[in-house]
Amino acid sequence: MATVLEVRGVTKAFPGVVALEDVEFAVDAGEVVALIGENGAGKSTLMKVLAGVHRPDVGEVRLDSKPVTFHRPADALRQGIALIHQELELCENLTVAGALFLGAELRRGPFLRSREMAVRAREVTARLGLDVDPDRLVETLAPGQQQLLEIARALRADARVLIMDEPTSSLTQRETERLLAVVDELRAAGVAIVYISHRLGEVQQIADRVVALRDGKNSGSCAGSDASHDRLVAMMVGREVGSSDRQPHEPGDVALAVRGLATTAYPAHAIDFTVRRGEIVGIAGLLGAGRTEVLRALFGADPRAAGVVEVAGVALDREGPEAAIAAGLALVPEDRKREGLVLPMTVAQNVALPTLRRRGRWLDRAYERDLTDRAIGELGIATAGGSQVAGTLSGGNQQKIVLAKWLAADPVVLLLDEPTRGVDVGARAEIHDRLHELAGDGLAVLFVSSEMEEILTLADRALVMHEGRLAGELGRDELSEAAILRLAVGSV
Amino acid sequence: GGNAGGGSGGAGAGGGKLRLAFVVNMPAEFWTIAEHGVNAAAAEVDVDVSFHVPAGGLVEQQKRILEDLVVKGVDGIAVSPRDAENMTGLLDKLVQHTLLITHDSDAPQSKRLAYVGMANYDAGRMCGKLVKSALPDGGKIVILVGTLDQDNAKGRRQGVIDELFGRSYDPTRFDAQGAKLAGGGYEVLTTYTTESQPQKCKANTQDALVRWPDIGCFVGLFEYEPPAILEAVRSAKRLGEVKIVGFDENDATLQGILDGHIVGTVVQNPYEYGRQSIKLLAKLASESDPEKRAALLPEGGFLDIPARSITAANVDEFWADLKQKTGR
Amino acid sequence: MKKILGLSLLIFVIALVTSLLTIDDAGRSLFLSGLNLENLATRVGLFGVLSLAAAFVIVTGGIDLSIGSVVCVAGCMLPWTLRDLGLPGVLGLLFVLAVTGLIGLFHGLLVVRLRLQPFVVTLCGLLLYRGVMRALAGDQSVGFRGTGEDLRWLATGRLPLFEGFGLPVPLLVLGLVGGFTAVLWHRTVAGRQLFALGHNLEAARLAGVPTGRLTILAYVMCSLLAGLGGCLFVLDVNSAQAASFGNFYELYAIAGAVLGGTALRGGEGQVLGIVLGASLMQLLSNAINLVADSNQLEFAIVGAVILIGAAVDEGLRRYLARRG
Amino acid sequence: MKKILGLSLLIFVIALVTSLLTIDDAGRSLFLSGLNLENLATRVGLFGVLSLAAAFVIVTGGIDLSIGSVVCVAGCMLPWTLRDLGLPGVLGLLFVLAVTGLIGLFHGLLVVRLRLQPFVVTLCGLLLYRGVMRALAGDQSVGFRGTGEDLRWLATGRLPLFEGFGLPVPLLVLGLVGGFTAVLWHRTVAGRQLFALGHNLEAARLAGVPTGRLTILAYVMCSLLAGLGGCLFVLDVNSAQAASFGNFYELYAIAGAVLGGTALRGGEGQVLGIVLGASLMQLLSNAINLVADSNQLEFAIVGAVILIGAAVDEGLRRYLARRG
Ligand SMILES: Nc1ncnc2c1ncn2[C@@H]1O[C@H](COP(=O)(O)OP(=O)(O)OP(=O)(O)O)[C@@H](O)[C@H]1O
Ligand SMILES: Nc1ncnc2c1ncn2[C@@H]1O[C@H](COP(=O)(O)OP(=O)(O)OP(=O)(O)O)[C@@H](O)[C@H]1O
Ligand SMILES: [Mg+2]
Ligand SMILES: [Mg+2]
Repeated sequence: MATVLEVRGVTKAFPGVVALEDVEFAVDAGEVVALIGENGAGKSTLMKVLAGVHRPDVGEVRLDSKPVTFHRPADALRQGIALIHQELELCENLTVAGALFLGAELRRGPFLRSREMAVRAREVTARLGLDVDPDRLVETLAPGQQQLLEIARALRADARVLIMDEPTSSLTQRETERLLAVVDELRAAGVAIVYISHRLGEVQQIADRVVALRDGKNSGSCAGSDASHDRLVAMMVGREVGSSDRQPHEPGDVALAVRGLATTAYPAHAIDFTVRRGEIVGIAGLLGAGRTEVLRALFGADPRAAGVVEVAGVALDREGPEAAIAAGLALVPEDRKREGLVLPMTVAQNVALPTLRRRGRWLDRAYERDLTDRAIGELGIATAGGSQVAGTLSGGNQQKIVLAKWLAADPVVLLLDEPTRGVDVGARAEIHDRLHELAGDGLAVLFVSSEMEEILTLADRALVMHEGRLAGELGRDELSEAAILRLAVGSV
Repeated sequence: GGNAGGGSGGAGAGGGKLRLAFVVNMPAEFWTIAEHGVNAAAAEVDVDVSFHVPAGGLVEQQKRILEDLVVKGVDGIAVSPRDAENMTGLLDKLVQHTLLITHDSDAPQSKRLAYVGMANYDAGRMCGKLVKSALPDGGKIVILVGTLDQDNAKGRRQGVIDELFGRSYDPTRFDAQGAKLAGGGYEVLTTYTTESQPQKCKANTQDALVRWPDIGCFVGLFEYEPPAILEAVRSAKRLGEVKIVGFDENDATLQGILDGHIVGTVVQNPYEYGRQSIKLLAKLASESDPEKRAALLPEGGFLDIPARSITAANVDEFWADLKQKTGR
Repeated sequence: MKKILGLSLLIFVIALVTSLLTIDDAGRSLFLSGLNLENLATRVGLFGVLSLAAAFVIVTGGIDLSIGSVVCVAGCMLPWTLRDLGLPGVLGLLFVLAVTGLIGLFHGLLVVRLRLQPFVVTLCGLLLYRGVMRALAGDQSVGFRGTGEDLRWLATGRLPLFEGFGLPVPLLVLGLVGGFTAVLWHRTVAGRQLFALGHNLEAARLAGVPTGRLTILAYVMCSLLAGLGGCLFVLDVNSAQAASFGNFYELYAIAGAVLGGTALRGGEGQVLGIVLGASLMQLLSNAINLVADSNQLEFAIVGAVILIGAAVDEGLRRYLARRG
Repeated sequence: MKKILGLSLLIFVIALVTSLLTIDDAGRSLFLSGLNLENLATRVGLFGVLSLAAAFVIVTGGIDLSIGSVVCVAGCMLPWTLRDLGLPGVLGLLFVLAVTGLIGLFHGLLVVRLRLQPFVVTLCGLLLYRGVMRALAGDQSVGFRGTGEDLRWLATGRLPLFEGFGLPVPLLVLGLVGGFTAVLWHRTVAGRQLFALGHNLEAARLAGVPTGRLTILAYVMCSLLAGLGGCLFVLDVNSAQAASFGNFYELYAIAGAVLGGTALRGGEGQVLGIVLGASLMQLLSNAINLVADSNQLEFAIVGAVILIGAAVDEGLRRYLARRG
């Protein structure tokens, strides 16, 4: 089939870092090309070049074999190139239908055709299994639903080229399956598709061709049929990634006890559970099951509708994150951009923010620096240095910063909401190892993950939620995909 | 910078023209008439004059202007102090550097050389007489004033009230804004402050017409007020029935008098304030000996430029003269 | 929606109390008299237009501090075009509106093309336009001198509805402007996109929204409406003084918009709320004039009532949220 | 940093031009005379304190429109405490500062606990405090009547540095306040946390930053400094009139802060820039007084210069960014 969109010899530099260097990339009609690479390899930057967000310093973009210059995203959109951004970019004050058609409203003269848009919105969202009222405000959707909406927006555009930058990073298996089915249909219809993901299983399942980037350069490609896990990793990383076999450790005292906890999203359901020192407990469930709400209510980020939270045997008397942190809790939130990071501040300032106060009232810059250097080393954060602005890091590296700042806080109980969202395979293994190590030293870990594999490999024990209540609990030896799914869909 | 030689009056010494400054208290049409007088005098006695307006009408802004004039080394300043009582210290400092007189509003406690102007209290009493002529049998009155924190505003208002109530002559009296006032068959219902906004003045007048349907007369003490009152009375269709007495010589006020909608207005003579101030300063600056200079001062340090009542009887003549002087 | 409810309630209570307090000997309420309602409606019309002007820019997440000075420009220019240029009424009005529209274009271009902060641009505008008008008018007050009688109807006219009450034309103007704004904001593509970019400029840009053009449009609309307001004001009082005309009105305008639920961070706004917000301030000052001994405490009372209103509104909202 | 460079350059050029234009017959520049520099430095000191006050709140992403009215409160209260209460100077000053600090606490509590919009809260403050002071002072101007001589040194004192020039004490006060602010913002944990919450309140809250307490602190500091500014102003001019004292100063204060690079969206600010921003406006008006025959165009010139300065600054920044 004909090459639709390609780049030739593209180089793109940002202050302090060359994000892309002489990169070649092409995608044909009716083809799914998977783009892989470690965090900060330049994947998102390359896609932004394709979609007119960035202009390359050197090199050219060719559409239908003719060189084109996109001055702004609208130019690329007009040529039928749609990009699903890695980070959510939604106008949350609009309705679902409004956001879906933003920039391409159905119109009669200057006027909106709201009814038609609502009808079409229902069709497009239904195709992805996103069952929401088109008149609902986007800000009331859970992040996973917002991500589906972003995908729906690209589908609605009927693009010739569809670029998906980690579309599944906050989706559960069910939605992912559905999305992959839609991708199959689009491929059959002749759409050129670029698919970026750190979930190598998906890549193997969907890709016709795999292209890898490493440090901003092409580092190999292969046909989808040849894409074994090890080969993909080799292309990305260029070295072995070992996953250490872990020894389940003996749980200690109860570190976290939750009694009768009800969240404001599901005030009718009370939840009880405990986590012991040295234990790693996962919470599984479908999109919108209320997992995030439980973590947030626990931590005091949202007010609790009811219930008591005890940390190391002492009940939290005051609400709010300040009290929770003082008692030994820490939360890596779901939405790193809005809740996890102060994007305009530097990496060092972000990493040190929660723990600065422990070093006294005066700013301890040496401490800040040490902490940052350690975090950069331990988690392999790709950054020009501690003084890089956090907002200019790649998505996965931002996630690592959020993790780093809470690991440094040395909590009694670590709460993690989608801890490795957007983190590459190598770094994920290292993070998992580190969590095990900390658990070995007596840390209690409670994490939410939409990724089945992460629950299966990381958790000693899993809680499964369904529509706001605790549907069941699975011990290490009961843990299996089938068991989790059965509880998650509520069929007991 | 000891270049401010004005204190010793050695103006002619540098050889150039005298440099004088005329400082007012806020932006207003009133002062544009004074500016014509200033320019007329500048031509008459051949001096350079600069004209300064505190753009926001603040004490602090006027202080900055005066300080900068001292730096500039002008030979004489005529100022209308924004807050005479409390600016005494500043004015006394100016006197060390330059020749200083006041106009329009005096600072009697200061060491200023002379005052050119009239007494606002007297003008207020004149205004009160106009009200009496409009309502010979007594009646209800509302006073509108820009702000009440200026000496000239207070003086005018008190003059009106004292004249109406037939009280003794006492410029230091002050009746509070909210107090109910009555006397001599007249009742002052309230005093509205209108903050330099004609729109607010109109709204206040309209509301007063609603609240007191039997109101007899409105008195507008600031230049923009009589026209705004006129508009409000017109909108309530009560022209002629409700009397209007004003202050200053806004075009619309004079037209209102011509049309018979406004009883009369009390005008000061800003043109002469400007002209006489500059002429006096020029005269003083030409004499470097303090002894002889004192002899040039008007009697009692007060150059009286009396206010006048303008009514249907004399409005034509006054307006023609004004147009001629200001070239409007 | 809740904002509008709370505001309506506050307005209703104040109106009720004022009505009761102003009952005269004949048992009729002065506040509810046709004359007073006409006066009040006129003022709401005048200030409502300014608040809508302010809202246009606030919705984009910007701010326009120059509204008062643009009112001054229009207020001084209209008499001048009619009197000295001798333009017929409607042409003069259109001319002045064109000038103020150009001012808005200037703001919009500086904000969009040069990426200057709206606050800085319009603060400079505030100083610049009034300063220039003062110089042009030479601190003289500018009046119509008998011209513009055909236009004065816009500010002082009444459409007789029933015995003793005529609908003031400025309220009608506000109705037209408000209706136009509501349709533009909520029924057109441009309005939808305007609100989107106000909430998240980057997201709107990535979705292909012509953010630059729309932002410029908002600034033009703002200055244009401020200019319209300025024309109405000067037609209402018949003359303008450059040094003080429209002074501080940007604050009233923005306050009306914000009280009416327009969020300063952008992306939110409802015409009805904005009109109610503007009404509240006019109602309060009318009530004070009708009830109090003097208007000395006017500003203090307006400030206190709005603050208490906002606090009660918030308290109520939270109480309702906790219950349901 | 670049902001500060551009601003310094602009200030330098204006100062240079003014120096050249004011050379007198003896060949000395009036602008550079000791007397003028003292005057100018005093004004920079007075207005600089207000801009720092404004910046404290702007850094949190809020706004304080009540600064001018708080200046009025302090300006009217200080003479009153000294004259009528007969407090000794320093005690009177502390008393007034305590009152203005309480005003800030009130704002902070309303913003943090009741979650009212800072714009609404402080707009009401603007109206309320001035209104109350007007009523209390009965529209009479409030002067010291000979008291407070020991304090006047704060506003009018000079520390003789060399022949013909003494360092004005208000500039020294600004130096102290500025130094304190710089240390607080950039050397303490509280400052870091303040900036973090200004950028992203939610992220800061989840990181355990005591966002409520710090925001309240910012409002207290703002009103406290505005109160200090008000005391200095009244000591400088010797009297205060409730209706006009400090009128509009919130705009000057915010303008100084914003010109100096403080972002209205929060999280950014540098003391040096803010002081330069405040200086620019004072310098301009001084230059106009010294050079022009009348100051009628003062506001127009200030507006135009700032606008052109901002545009050139932005142009330069982009040019440099493209080159480097
Ligand atoms: N606006 C920017 N300013 C400075 N550096 C940037 C900017 N955008 C991206 N970078 C840098 O470019 C490099 C490539 O980033 P990019 O987002 O393309 O990585 P990625 O491959 O998408 O990584 P991830 O898997 O984490 O999403 C990173 O080092 C990043 O820090
Ligand atoms: N701001 C909100 N307003 C209204 N409903 C909300 C809001 N946020 C979340 N919800 C709803 O609350 C429920 C729980 O959402 P939550 O985010 O806790 O689910 P989750 O299991 O963590 O799923 P996800 O995988 O999306 O994180 C969902 O039905 C969601 O639609
Ligand atoms: Mg990426
Ligand atoms: Mg979640």
